Amino acid sequence: MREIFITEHKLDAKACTEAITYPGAGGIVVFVGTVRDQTKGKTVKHLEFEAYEPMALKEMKKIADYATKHWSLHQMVIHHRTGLVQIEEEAVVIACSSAHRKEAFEACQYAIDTLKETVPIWKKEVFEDGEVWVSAHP
Amino acid sequence: MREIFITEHKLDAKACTEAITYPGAGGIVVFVGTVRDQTKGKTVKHLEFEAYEPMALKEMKKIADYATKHWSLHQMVIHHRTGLVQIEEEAVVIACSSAHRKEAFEACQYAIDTLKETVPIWKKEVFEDGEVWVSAHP
Amino acid sequence: MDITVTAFGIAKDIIKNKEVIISLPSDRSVGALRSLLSNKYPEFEKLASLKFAVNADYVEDGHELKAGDEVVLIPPVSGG
Amino acid sequence: MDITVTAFGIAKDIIKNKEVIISLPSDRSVGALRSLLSNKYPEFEKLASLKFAVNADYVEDGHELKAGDEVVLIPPVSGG
Repeated sequence: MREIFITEHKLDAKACTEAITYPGAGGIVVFVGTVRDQTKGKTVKHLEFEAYEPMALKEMKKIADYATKHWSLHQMVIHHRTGLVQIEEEAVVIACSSAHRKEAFEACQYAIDTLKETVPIWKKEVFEDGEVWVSAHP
Repeated sequence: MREIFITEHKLDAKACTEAITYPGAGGIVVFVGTVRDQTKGKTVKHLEFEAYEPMALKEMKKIADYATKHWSLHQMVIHHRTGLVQIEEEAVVIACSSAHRKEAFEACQYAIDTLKETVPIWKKEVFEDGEVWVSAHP
Repeated sequence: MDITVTAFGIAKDIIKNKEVIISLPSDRSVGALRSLLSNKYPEFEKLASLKFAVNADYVEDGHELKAGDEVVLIPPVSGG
Repeated sequence: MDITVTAFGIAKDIIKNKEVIISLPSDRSVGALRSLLSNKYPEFEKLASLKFAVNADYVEDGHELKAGDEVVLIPPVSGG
């Protein structure tokens, strides 16, 4: 089972974990990316995520395809949020289940590392006195 | 914040994740160990976990102390269940949060690997036709 | 050939629009489009990277554009 | 010196009890206790490992036992 989506609604890490629990699971690893309140000492009010959605879903699917095959995962979930996200809220949840925990750890780490490199989603940090597209400039 | 306990009640991975979410978190990694329905092709009815509780808590605390320090974690939770645990139910939940995800992944993997080596908790698989203490014999 | 280019993130701020139509001369490569855009919007030179997607896949500068292609500017991504 | 030894997991099944009292001779080391237990319960030899905890800490065979110590048999653990 694979479940990949992008939503403007709050993510639910618990639903993700339950979605990938199955009777043969030996290990479930979940990564939750939350919104930080500080960047280089500046206080972030909130974040805004924008996605080029058809391509973002395609790239997320590529990640899930590779991870599922390479680490023999049983199930994998990638949920990403867009729109306005408050501090401490979840921006991304990735969950992997497999018969052995080592594979689930490696797959989950690969998925978040690759998502941050290839999936066309952009994060804007909104401060009291302005806003910045994260990572845009060197 | 650290929260370490052993309980006979159902674990709640969501509560764990929420417990360690904080405004400065960049990454939360959660490991959930669930009960498998099969061992070497035999169908497991359910499991029973037994703990030498004062020492198990002490060893779990050692793991959390080391991981928190070594990977500069902000928060860490280790919950282990004892007693009768049904298939697909959670036997252990470990959650780590830190400013950077790499640390959270490494700490979480260290914690479950070490828990399985040092913490005095024993798992008995109950089959239709008998029962076996896991890993007891070479 | 006229190409409609769609922009996201900071690229949208740079072109001050969601879309811009660029007239390509005889060279219809992505590289040619990149040069035209950089001339028109010097701010693109300051980005850490600028990739192009055609029909929802990353393409290299040598890729030849065709009429009707969905061309999208991909500034440095920052999801997760 | 009499030592009360507590057992968990398969060790409890082997001694058919939660606790057993072992009389230690002049050698009061954990290693001496291990030998006495192995003689009395040969099943212990078949385990993948057998560790000892004294007052809730792992100890080596050279460790000297004292009256009142909480001694616990730790067969191979399998938590998680």
